[in-house]
Amino acid sequence: DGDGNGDGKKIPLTIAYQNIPNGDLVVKNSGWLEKALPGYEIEWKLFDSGGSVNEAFAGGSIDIGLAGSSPVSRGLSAPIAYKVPWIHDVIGSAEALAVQDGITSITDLVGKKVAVPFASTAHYSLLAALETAGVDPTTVDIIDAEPDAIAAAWSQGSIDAAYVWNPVLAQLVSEGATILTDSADVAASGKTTYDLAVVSTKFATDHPEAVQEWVAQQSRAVELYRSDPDTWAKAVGAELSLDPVEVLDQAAGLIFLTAEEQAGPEYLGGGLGTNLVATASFNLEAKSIDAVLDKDAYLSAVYPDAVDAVAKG
Amino acid sequence: MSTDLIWRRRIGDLALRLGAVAVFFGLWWFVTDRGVWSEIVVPKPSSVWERFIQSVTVHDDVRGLSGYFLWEHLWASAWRLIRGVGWAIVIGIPLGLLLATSRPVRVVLEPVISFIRSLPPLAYFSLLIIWFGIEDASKVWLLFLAALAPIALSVISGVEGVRTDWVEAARSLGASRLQVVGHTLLPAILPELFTGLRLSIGFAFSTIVAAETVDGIPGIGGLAWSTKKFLQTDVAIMCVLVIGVCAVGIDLLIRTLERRLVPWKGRV
Amino acid sequence: MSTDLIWRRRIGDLALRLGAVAVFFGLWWFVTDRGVWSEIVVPKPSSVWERFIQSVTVHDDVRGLSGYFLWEHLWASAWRLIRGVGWAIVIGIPLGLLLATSRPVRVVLEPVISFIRSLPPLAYFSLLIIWFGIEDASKVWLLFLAALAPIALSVISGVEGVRTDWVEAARSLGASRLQVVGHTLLPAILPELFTGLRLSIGFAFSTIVAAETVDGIPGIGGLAWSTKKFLQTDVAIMCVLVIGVCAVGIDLLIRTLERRLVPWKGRV
Amino acid sequence: MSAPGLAGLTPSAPTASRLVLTGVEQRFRAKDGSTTHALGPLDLDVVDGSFLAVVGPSGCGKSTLLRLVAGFAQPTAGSVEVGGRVVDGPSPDRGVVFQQPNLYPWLSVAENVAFGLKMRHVPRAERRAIVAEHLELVGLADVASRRPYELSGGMQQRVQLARVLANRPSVVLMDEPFAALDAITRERLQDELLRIWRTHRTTVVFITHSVDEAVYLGTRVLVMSPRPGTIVADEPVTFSTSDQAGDAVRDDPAFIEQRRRISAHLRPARNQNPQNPQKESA
Amino acid sequence: MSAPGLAGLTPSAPTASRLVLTGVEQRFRAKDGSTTHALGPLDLDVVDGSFLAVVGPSGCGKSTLLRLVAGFAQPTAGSVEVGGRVVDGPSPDRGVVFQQPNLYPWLSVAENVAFGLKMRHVPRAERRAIVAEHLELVGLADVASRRPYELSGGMQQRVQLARVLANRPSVVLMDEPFAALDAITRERLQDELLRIWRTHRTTVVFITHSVDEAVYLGTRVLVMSPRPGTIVADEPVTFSTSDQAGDAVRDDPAFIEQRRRISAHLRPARNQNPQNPQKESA
Ligand SMILES: Nc1ncnc2c1ncn2[C@@H]1O[C@H](COP(=O)(O)OP(=O)(O)OP(=O)(O)O)[C@@H](O)[C@H]1O
Ligand SMILES: Nc1ncnc2c1ncn2[C@@H]1O[C@H](COP(=O)(O)OP(=O)(O)OP(=O)(O)O)[C@@H](O)[C@H]1O
Ligand SMILES: NCCS(=O)(=O)O
Ligand SMILES: [Mg+2]
Ligand SMILES: [Mg+2]
Repeated sequence: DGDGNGDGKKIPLTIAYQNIPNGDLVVKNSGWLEKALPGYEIEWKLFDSGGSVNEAFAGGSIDIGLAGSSPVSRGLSAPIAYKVPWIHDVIGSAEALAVQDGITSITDLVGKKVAVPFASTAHYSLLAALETAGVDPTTVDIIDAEPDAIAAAWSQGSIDAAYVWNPVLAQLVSEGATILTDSADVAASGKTTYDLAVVSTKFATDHPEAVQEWVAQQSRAVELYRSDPDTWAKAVGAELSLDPVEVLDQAAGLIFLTAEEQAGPEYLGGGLGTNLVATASFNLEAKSIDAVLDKDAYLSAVYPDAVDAVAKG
Repeated sequence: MSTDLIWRRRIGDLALRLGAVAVFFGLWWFVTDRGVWSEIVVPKPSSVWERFIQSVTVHDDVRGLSGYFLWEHLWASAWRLIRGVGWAIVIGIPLGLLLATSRPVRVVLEPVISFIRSLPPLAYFSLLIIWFGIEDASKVWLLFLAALAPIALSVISGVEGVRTDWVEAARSLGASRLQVVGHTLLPAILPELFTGLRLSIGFAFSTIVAAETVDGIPGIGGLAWSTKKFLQTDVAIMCVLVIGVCAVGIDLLIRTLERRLVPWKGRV
Repeated sequence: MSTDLIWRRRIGDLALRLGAVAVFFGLWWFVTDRGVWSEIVVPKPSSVWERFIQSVTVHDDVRGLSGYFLWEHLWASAWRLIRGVGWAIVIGIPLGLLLATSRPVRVVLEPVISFIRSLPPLAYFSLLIIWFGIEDASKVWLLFLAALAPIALSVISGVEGVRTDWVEAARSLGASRLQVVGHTLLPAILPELFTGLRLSIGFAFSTIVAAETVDGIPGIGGLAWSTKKFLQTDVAIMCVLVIGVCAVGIDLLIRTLERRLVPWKGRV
Repeated sequence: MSAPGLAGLTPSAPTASRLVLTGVEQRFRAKDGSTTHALGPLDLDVVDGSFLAVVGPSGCGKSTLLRLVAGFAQPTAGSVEVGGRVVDGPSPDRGVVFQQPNLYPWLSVAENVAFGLKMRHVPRAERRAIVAEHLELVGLADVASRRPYELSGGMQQRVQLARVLANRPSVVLMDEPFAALDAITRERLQDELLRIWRTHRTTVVFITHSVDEAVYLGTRVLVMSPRPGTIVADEPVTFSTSDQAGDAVRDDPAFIEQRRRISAHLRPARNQNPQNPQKESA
Repeated sequence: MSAPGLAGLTPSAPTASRLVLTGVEQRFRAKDGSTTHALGPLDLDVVDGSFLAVVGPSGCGKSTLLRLVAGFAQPTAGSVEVGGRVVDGPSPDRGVVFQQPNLYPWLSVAENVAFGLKMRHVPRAERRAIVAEHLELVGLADVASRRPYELSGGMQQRVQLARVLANRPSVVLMDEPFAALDAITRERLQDELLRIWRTHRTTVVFITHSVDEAVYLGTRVLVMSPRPGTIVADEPVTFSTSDQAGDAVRDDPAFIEQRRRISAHLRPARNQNPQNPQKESA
């Protein structure tokens, strides 16, 4: 119903969003959620990375948030009490390894300087790509840099490669970088990365109907992307101060899934849980977390109820 | 000095400053026109100007940038700054006086202050968020902590430098310890206090982006931060320019105030 | 004052300070033990201690943290700080003196300085990278810019407050303008300069994380930044404590130096 | 004209301003560890209402003595008592005119004079009257609204004097208050001071380099030896308690004789000056 | 003992120290917009090697006059020339002893005295000799290594004096240099100053409140009116150029007569004092 508790006092719902060209920004920009959940006092908070979203959850300031699968698996290991009710996007060619001339294979990266935003999905994918190619990450000079610093460092010529997302990725390509591999390739070897939604366990337990309504609106955004990409892009562009054409370019590297598709076994129906477990153990190997929890902790963090209901409804 | 001369000098100053600004923009235009550096890092003055126009108009059905007009961003940040620096003044001056006049307090609190002021906001901001929430309170706290040290420290240093015979005279004229603080120390340290205030405000300004990395829209720092991640460097540069210009304006204001309130500086 | 008394006082100070530290750790232990806040944001003292042990030992075949021992991180940052603050001193003092003694220079450069010092490092760091590369040079520049303003500003403020008859005496004793600067202004502003130096070093310390967000390993700020992103808050807190303790140590050192070099403070 | 300060203000401690110094010594420790013996040992008993004039060579410890009585410093040895109570800090009962002008530059001349009254919560109207009176006393009514740094050295010293007298302390400590004044202003202020003292009989300790001034004003003149300052002569004087003043006193042969005698006390003291051994033969 | 300062240092400008003031006036503008007419109009021509003593009531513009000659300020009207050149700033040729002590606290007493010599690159050994000589001259050889703030007010003024004399300027400007000194020290320094002046014949402008001192030292005594200071009397004096000194001069009836005459010049000036109209009837 979403009418709140009827005594006229609105229930607070705080949403942490990030500037990523996906449906979340359409929902925000179009005010769909506010219309769908009139009994809720909805607040949108802009975050700069999955890491700070995790911190905000730990501090209890957030009900629903957006974070990459890598930060989410770390958050679950911490543990932070949240669940995954939705996949905003599957990261495809939007995140990729861009390299300077003369580097033609991953093995060439040995001894080279590779920049990546630490703790992000791209960091995970880079390590996964190195592992798949059989390169010991300690032989590569991997440095931490935020995307805009990567762009600057690239034009200055002080890095040899970077695993990064758009628009920096496109910028590097326009400055002559070649793409060695991308997250779609990495996904093909089983190390898929996602931008995930997380909802605090408490909120999901107290207000399942709100979560369901939230998912319905997200699914509506995905449908809009498929039926009317220009309107979709305009809404996203308004949020990002970007040209809609550019928005569509960037979104092309992401895969958006409707509620029905997400309910299937590949995603919330089972595959995502396995992915989170794998991501956690990979993070442990990479020494970016200290211990993994029991498998169940990750599997049970997947919250398929809302997509199921929306898919059925 | 005659009023005439004062005015001539003021006009001269203005001309010099405008000249400097013109040189700056000229150089900027020159290097970007030559394409010395990538447009992504050093955008052209013209694109920054266009962004500025966008930021104060409704364009393509969008209000300003990131949904707010420039002045809304600015005011959101200014209000945070005002509260942060305001508290820093309200707390910092008595704190500094207390530290300067009470030895046991100083022995314990002075290291605490030098500890706090050396901490990197980026590293402890999440603590503030967990304590004060994600809203303005944590941002104001961050700005407060940034602004506190210069004020407290300049008060301490000022009091240490006060002529002992001023204090002695006050005491033997019947001033209580508290009155000495209020009627002798406080006015005597005004020159140092103004320096502290200027440093403090500057420092708070330079912390505005760090404070607005999380939930910073509307906010001029938040706008810079979020657009920079999107390589909209022109927006970020516009924000930085706006921040800088505001800071310079406030600084000149404080300088003027200082000259009015401390006419004896260097004359005793 | 007798040597005996001085020693008794020093021991008293130390006891007070140790007491304050004990209270701090006690409180910390208490709130984390009670689980008031999530361990992710406020880790237990014991986990921080374990991290500290890890950071100075080889454990599970890993050297320290992120591949370096604590002192390697520390030295990397310290070396950046030393260069940044060092240049700020070397440039800031003459710059401040120039600004304070030459009106046209001041009219143009003072706003420039207040402009620069108000800019948020997070917003302009990529400019430094494109100009000076991703290595140490850009970090040192950032620290230099953070440290410059307090020094230059306190020099200016100090010179403005110098007794005019000191300068007049110097001039009529045959000092050239340059000699007045070196032999009268410079020693006369030592008290202000020390305050500026303390503020400057504090600012530089608090900027160390911002400077090391890019390619910051080894580096104590870089370590804090990257581990914080990985939710290893205990490491980040350890780094912050180390930064704070170093800063307090240096601050006490400067204070001692000040007391030795400016024995006349408050006595003229 | 009525005696200044009568307007309302009663002395903060009307009686009990006897000054007793017992075995007072002051030593200063320099940074290099060496010690300067500046003053004493000194024993002194000054009865209520005395006008004690102190003369002595430069650097002999006169200001140091005054600072001890004022309570700005504690003696290295011995004790200082005023009105039967050991001095352990400054008090408004003991007004101090410092050797160097030390007015507050953030206050106007009038506000400087009003400072002590304001601190002691004297009502505004009364304060204004007292300030006006004392500014006239020192001849500076026309610069009341100026700032101290706009005054000449002598004017600043006169403001300081007004500031202390306006506060009507029961003991007045003055460190060469008239040194920076011309003869006319000086004589006028001497007479005013005398008149105030005669009216209120506050205890005055008055440091001066002018033996003439000391004999003219004092009920007792103390001559100090070079550093470390001790008492080499201690003479009672009666001219200030007579009802004469001005040239009538100064031309009095008894006055001239006493002035000569006290100057003579200073002269041998001078020759013992350890600071200038080479001068002894000169 | 040889005359101090002879050790090597030649005067910076051996001749041409004639002082010419033409229509000099000084006005100060206060913050509130009001203007104080502090000095002038003043015309003055002081020949090379004169010892000009200036007396006048407190606040009449004596220090202002000195500051104009020193080059610390520019006159509102008129011009100041020294040795034929318009004064447009301070110069080591014109040494200044300030009314308030202004020694550098970061330097020891000896280093303060050496300051000017060091600025003018006098070799270290020579410097040391000159400093020692001048510290002895002012009787402070034993405190050479102390800091100024450890000295008494009078000692500080003596150090200031030594600092200026050590620099051997061709014009010496002194603002009440001996006001903080006891009679003995004062007389000794007067005689020393006279001896130096007789040896080097530098031009001296000497502000004092003591008419006795003015007549004893000056070749010419200027009496100034109350603010705005103008010249009310300008008398040549000959005692300082005679080969007598000390009491021989002071007891000379001619001396006493001249002193009386100059004091008389001051007295009426005093009564015109616009600052104290209420005193005129007194
Ligand atoms: N900076 C200033 N601003 C305004 N007025 C000033 C300033 N300096 C001096 N005056 C005024 O000029 C007049 C002359 O001052 P000056 O210091 O020359 O007096 P003086 O003759 O040296 O007196 P004294 O014997 O007391 O030292 C005084 O009335 C004083 O108030
Ligand atoms: N803070 C100090 N540290 C060290 N020595 C000091 C200090 N204050 C005063 N003295 C020394 O104590 C002695 C007495 O100083 P004091 O100021 O009492 O002299 P005075 O009699 O007032 O001289 P004057 O007539 O010159 O003012 C001097 O030799 C001085 O050097
Ligand atoms: N696409 C990256 C998002 S996050 O990993 O920083 O959450
Ligand atoms: Mg004294
Ligand atoms: Mg004067």
